[in-house]
Amino acid sequence: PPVPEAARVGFAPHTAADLQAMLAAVGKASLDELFAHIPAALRLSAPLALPTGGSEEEVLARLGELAARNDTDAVCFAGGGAYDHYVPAVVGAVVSRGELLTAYTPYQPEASQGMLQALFEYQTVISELTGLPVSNASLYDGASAVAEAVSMAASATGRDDAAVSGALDLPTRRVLRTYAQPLGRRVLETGYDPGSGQTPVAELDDAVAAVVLAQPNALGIVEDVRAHARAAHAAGALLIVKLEPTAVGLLATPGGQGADIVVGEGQPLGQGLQYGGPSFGFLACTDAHVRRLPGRLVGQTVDGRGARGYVMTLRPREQDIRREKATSNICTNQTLCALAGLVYLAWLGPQGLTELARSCLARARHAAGVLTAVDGVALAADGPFVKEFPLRLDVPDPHAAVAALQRQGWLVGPVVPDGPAAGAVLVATTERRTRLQVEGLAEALARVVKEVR
Amino acid sequence: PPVPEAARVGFAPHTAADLQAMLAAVGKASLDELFAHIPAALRLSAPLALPTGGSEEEVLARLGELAARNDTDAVCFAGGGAYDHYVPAVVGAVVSRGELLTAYTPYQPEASQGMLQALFEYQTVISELTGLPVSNASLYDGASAVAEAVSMAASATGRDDAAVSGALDLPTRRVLRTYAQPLGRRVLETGYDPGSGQTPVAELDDAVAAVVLAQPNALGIVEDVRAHARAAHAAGALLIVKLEPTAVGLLATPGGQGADIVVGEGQPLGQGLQYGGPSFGFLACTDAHVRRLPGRLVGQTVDGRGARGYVMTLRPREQDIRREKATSNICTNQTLCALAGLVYLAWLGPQGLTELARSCLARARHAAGVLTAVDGVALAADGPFVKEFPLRLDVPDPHAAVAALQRQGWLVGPVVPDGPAAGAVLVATTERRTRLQVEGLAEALARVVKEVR
Amino acid sequence: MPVMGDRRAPEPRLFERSRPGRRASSLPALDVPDVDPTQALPGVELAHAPPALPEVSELELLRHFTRLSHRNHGIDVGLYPLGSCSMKYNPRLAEAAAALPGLRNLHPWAPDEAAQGMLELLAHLERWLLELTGLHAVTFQPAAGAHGELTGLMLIRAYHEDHGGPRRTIIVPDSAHGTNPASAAMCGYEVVTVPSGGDGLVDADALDDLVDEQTAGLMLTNPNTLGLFEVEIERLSAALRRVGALLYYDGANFNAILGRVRPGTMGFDVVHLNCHKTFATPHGGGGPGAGPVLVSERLAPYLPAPVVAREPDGTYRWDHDRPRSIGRVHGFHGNAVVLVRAYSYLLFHGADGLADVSSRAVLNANYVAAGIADVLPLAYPQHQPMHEFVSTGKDLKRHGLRVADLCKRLIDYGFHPPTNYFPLIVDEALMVEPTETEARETLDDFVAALRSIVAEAGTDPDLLHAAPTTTPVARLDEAKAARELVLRWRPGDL
Amino acid sequence: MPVMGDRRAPEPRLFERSRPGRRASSLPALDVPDVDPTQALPGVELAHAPPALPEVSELELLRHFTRLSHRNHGIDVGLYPLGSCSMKYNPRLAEAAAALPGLRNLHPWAPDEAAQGMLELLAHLERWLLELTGLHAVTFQPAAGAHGELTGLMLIRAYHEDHGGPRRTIIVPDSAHGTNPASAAMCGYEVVTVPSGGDGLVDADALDDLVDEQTAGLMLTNPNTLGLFEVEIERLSAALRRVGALLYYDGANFNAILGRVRPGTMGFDVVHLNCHKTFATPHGGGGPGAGPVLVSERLAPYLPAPVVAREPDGTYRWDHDRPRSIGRVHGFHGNAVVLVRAYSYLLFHGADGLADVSSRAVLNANYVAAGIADVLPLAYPQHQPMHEFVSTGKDLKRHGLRVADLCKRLIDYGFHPPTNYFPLIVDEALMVEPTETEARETLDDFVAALRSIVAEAGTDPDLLHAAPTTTPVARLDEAKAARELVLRWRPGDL
Ligand SMILES: Cc1ncc(COP(=O)(O)O)c(C=O)c1O
Ligand SMILES: Cc1ncc(COP(=O)(O)O)c(C=O)c1O
Repeated sequence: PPVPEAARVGFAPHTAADLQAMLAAVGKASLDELFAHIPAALRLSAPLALPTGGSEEEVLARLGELAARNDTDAVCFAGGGAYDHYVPAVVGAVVSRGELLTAYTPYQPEASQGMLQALFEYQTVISELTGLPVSNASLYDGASAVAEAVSMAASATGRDDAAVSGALDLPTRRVLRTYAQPLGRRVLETGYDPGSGQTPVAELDDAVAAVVLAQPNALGIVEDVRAHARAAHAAGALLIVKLEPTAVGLLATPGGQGADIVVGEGQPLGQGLQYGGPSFGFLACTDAHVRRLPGRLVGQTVDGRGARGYVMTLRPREQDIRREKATSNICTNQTLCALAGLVYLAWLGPQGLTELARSCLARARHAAGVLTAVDGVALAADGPFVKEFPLRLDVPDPHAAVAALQRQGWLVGPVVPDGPAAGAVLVATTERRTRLQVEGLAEALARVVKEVR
Repeated sequence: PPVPEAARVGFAPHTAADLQAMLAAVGKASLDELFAHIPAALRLSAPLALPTGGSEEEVLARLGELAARNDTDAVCFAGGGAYDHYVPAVVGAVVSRGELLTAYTPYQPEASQGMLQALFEYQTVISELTGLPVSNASLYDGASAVAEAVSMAASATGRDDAAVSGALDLPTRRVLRTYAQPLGRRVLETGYDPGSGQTPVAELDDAVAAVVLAQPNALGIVEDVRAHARAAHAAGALLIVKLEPTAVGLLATPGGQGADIVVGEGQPLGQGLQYGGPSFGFLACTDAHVRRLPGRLVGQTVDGRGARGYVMTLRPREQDIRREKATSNICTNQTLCALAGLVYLAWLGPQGLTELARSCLARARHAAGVLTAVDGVALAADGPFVKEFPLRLDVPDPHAAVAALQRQGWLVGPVVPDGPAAGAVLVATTERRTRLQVEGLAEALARVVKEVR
Repeated sequence: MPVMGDRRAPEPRLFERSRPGRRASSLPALDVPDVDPTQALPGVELAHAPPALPEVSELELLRHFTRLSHRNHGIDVGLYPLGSCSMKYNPRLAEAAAALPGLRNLHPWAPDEAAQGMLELLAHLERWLLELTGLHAVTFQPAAGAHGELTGLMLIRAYHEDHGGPRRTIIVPDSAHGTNPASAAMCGYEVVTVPSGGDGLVDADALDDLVDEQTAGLMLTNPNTLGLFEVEIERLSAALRRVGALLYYDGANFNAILGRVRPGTMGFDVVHLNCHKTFATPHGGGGPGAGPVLVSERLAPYLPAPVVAREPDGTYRWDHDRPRSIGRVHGFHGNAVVLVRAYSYLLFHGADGLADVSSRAVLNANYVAAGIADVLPLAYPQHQPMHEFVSTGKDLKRHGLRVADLCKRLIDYGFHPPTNYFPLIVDEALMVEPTETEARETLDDFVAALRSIVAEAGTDPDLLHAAPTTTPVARLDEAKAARELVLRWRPGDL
Repeated sequence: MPVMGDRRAPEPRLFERSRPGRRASSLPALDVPDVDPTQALPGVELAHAPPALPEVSELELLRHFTRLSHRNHGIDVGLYPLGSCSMKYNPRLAEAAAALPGLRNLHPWAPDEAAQGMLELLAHLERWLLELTGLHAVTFQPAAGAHGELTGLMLIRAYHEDHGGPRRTIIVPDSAHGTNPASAAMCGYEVVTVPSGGDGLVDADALDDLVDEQTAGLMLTNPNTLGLFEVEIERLSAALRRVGALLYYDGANFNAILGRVRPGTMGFDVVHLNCHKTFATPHGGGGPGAGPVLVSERLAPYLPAPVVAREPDGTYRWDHDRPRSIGRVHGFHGNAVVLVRAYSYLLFHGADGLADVSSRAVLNANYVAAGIADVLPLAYPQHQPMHEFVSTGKDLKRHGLRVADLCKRLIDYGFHPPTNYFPLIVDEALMVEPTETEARETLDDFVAALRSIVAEAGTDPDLLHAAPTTTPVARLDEAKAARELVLRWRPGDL
């Protein structure tokens, strides 16, 4: 007998005998008969214009070819919300555990205590990082978390406008606008100081539900959160801060400085780069807003015997119960990524987090010094920075310069898209970036600035 | 405070407080005091001339540099006992399970039923592959398995000599000699037919404990096991066959053909290349020899309640009980690799194993055709082959040719080290080697043969 | 649970294991001058103390989560017949694909030149998804189904705004999943509910009456959440077209018709697919997923920006020049590496293999339905269910029991319970979706367990009341959890 | 165990799940002409039918082994204080290192040019091991400790053969591990046993009497298997040198003196190290390990071939030109990728870190010993134990109990039992090695459990007789297993 053409059984276990017996049991003569009640006009007549399947080996070979067409060898000084922090091996060891990887939302708490307790622990570490008492169990990403936070603020204040710092990263501002537009909410942009790169405290009218800014901001500059909190509260508005989480290894927590809602992008916390996803968004708030929280929330309780256990709680906020009255439509979130974040933070520990932030700071300062010593290269803002900073390159097209650097093995960016610093190139130094690499980048930068200008 | 110099705590969890309290509990003033009773002359005075430790990130970066200095991109047509078969992802998913990865020999069966049952299943599949009723729970590798098998034969027959085919791979013959020498056992080599590459049935005297040959042999040629079994038994000797396990997807099992002991190298069974280790050696035999088996053996039994369970059995054979009277000194074996082999074989299934062997056969035949069409290239043996075959290259130094091919992205070999086919280059085609790759190798071969001759 | 010891022994919170100064992490040595934050950051408010993260060794860390994993059920452990969730086998092939360094280590803002492999992959995936759905263009930004719904509704809204105003209402069946109305509300729409008829399908006459010039669109799953195919879909879509309204397809149930019926053919303008359902990307305990949204030609201009574009020279780039785009719904490019997993699933199955998926999914559901029909009758037996079915456990009330009790008892039989109390229109709903990757013997065991529990309900109802008794914790007090709101660990908590 | 359901439910053998025609595998399509084996292989005896391997789906396959894993204890799950085995944390760093494609995908017969990274790695590892042991040269071929023993003894034999004949005997302490005498026998030596003195150390006077011109060598672990350091080692080695015999160091207990005492300094000529013990490579349920053998200068010529050599130009190669080599003990290069893991362990710790390992290992062992000394006294209290200690449970006999009963009861407390009944010279031996990676609290819990069990032995011995009761199976009938010898599954078996 010839070799059966590349056996692709998919993952269905049905043998010929199974099919026969099961079809008999459901009173059908064929599999097609299970679809016979669907109007013929709707059923596919011609086969799909798609290739036939392949073996695991062939599929992986194909994906390997594609992967090889990405340049991931360039040394990564890129930032803009995603950073090349090291992900310890223990993170993968945990999130690859099948009982966690292949579970779903813990609707049956007795069979899901593992993930529920992990999420309770996740909520605790996010509460610690943000300086706020209540965290949900994750959102899609940092940008949508900002949009959800603004909705919370609107419902809390009965107001509609958001006063958003121009130094909040543009993709996040875009997402916020996209979410706000259908609801007729206004997104007002306040500029930032061209010199320091910091967001000035703006005048707020009584239509403003929330002030929104990033810590550090999209230029890498540290904002004065306390001052903004004071001003926002004075105007009856809430302060929402989008936090780069590793920064609190050095900086005071935004919650501790008066922010009402603190959100952020979890990528720096044990996620890897992954082209930006999957990762997770976190959201924490004061007790006052707990019932306005979007998404899952895990609470501690006891069982019939008084033993401690965990359940999803305040479910009435959620869409599957309140439907159109829900605080949000979010259902599936980013649980496994949140778990990875928890494992990473527990791996770091308080001391590790401080060292990490201190290490990034020292490297950023050193890199800024070395790189601005290249002529044609200057800081684009002189405010305080801790891991990431904007460089003004004396070139006609910074995008061309970034591309040239990448071809030479150095990844920087993104290019600041708008505002006073528009055209500046962001450079970020994680704990992995060595002195040698900084010197290499400096040389490449010198070449490129010469060439391109 | 300065950043604590690269925190390397190792993996010991002791805090300063722990050390203090624990030292107090054991009545010591310092850790050094725990070593104080060791003669001072023996204790290290100077620090070791070794680098200080590094962080996980630094260690992995360093190993990444070393790994990058190996060429693993060359297309692998190499054989000689290690083959580039595809290892499905599910194998890694199983052997990375911490409960299995971080366990040890199942001395406490009640807490080790998982691994014990897996080994019982492993023994079953090895029994199926070899065509013999009894398999142990793995040995170090295929070569030492041959040596252990010869010891079994010696004790079974009370004879000392082994008649070994010259077409048994040289490393295995070396290991056999190395094991035999201290015991004063003789290893007699029988040549093989220069034309067919097959081992002729030799005259055996009554000092011969075992005839040893490989199926297929070191040239890739299929041997007539049944004839050798007949001859061996007629002379009161046992037949030991070193089996390339994927071959039984096509060939009759050596056990079925009369072999008394069948051993082999497990590398082709879901192990990956790994520079040859870790992998596993398998050993199976007839019931007559079960009490002479080296290594662990898992047996089925029942517990106090009559429930089925598994234990290590016939322990008295083993060194930790019989000590110098043991059948072997083996203690730690290659359990996790054997488990990977089991998972791989269960993934293949009987149909998959047949397809695999058929696929290798078709590709080997095709490759032999295409490659021998290159002038200066001919088959070095005309016996039947199924996956691997020897090529005679018309070049002064075949090793130089192999090196040249590797530099061009084609891995072949090893070079046959001795015997009539000495200097021939082995080529193996697994299910992964495509027609295009074969054509590429043919072109490279043509170039190289021209250059080098 | 651990192989030995007391299965009820609680696992301490990681924080309880903390010891000051203990740690797992190691960081690269500082090879540049250290700086004093107080000097480097003048006027910046620094942390007095670091956040109180756990202080544990790496072994304790790994052990803690290994033990937690032992307190969790997943597909890898056993059947997980959660209706509406397609809990099928998550191939490890996909995990191997996601682990390829060239994909895993790609920075989201890498120049397009440096991301050609990923862009090509997305372009190919787009081709697959368009062919499978019969639609015209895609956005990969949505991170999950509900995110896709919101995005799709925004597209519908943007379209209407360009054609005389956004309109006011979105029609949603009473059997719809909660995310549908919730998404509509988040998109500024009033939700109008269309009732299901006595046969479990959308009441077409009622829909005719509801549809008007203010109707922006209708959201539908087909098969619907009862697992029934809306055979009158053409009439429903015609009713909406009549007033210029659009049709939204909720892809949660796409597994039922994969490779056999295309939403585009049914008249849908917007579709979201659920990669973590139909294409078997791991659910991860509640995520991550991916919810790509596919649209017809007329909606394409409004898609979130950027979209993948192919240059004449065969290279790929992100096209940001989308003047009519609604904007963005994700801060990066969506869950890219989840999409990689989905693509590996498609490549593996191929066109033919995907049709096998749906047929076997439907077979498995009908096989289980047939096995329990007499004891747990279908809520709407008039139509044959597709990949899932909804039974009613209302007869349990005779014994003072509810379907929740049956589910908890199922746990003691070693089976994860199906979805229950959804859809809301079914009294004591039990929604079963076995998926195509379950073997017949497993389904037989599951049927036997359900039948035996229904029998116990009559003979020994307390078995159900008391269940589960084999889990680390018994039934939990949800009221107390909501009343007392303990949402994080605090020092001193035990 | 699974999170729910009956923990005693057996897991069927994979073969019982088989269904004809079911499969998990998929193979690349054949892109060359198919051939008919009967024609391609004339006169070759082909298989009538394929071997009866399991026929299961990939999900069933993964589920089966996931469930089996739930029936197994490992370090990742909890304490594993198996004396003589150094069951310490297996860092996942090592697994990441082993997964590097450049190491994982290297063919053993790749030309040296193509393996420069691996050869350099082995050369560096050699430097580390030589410095740690104070010896001169290494072979990486041995796959485990016992393999190293055999190799080392072959080296000793080869040396003697070159110096007047192989000699006849190897001396082994009565406390030695069984592999020592077994290896000596496999190497053609007669085993002479030297008794331990009343203090648990080798009786130096007895040794003096045993040593003669026929003595090839002495095998020793130091600290010995009682966990006691042989403080008279210099006298012992002098006694052997006097007759030209050699000293073999069994590295199983090297964790006790890592970075503090070097076997070379103690006069040992041959050392095997146990990478799966001292250097934390995973034990894998019984292997793989790695047992590199280190030797003094005079034994170097006899090492198995090939050995790693460094060229003047800085490149590396395998040196096969070893005329006095004993030959080979492995078919390839030994367990190379286990050695990679060990190297990652060394790089991570560094010289300083390794000394911390041994000191904390010794501290942990002494801490536990102190915690139970009054209830489970040390077998040889005259000397302070090192990284492990041996207690005697002989007092349990008063209650008709044995140390085995205590161990089984320990299982019900959730702890894996220590090694027992070894070394043989101790009545009711309990051999405890906590290792350095265990936290104080864990040790406290372990001590508390042992104390409570000893108390139970007096008050309620049946608790110990009946144990374990919390495992999937109770105590197993080993006699029946040996009597009936069911060593594989057979069709029809249930
Ligand atoms: C019918 C239906 N629609 C929408 C959703 C929402 O999808 P997701 O959870 O991916 O946001 C679900 C998921 O449970 C669903 O079952
Ligand atoms: C003291 C001692 N010597 C030798 C060995 C044998 O080592 P391996 O099991 O690696 O062969 C062991 C392992 O248990 C041991 O404890």
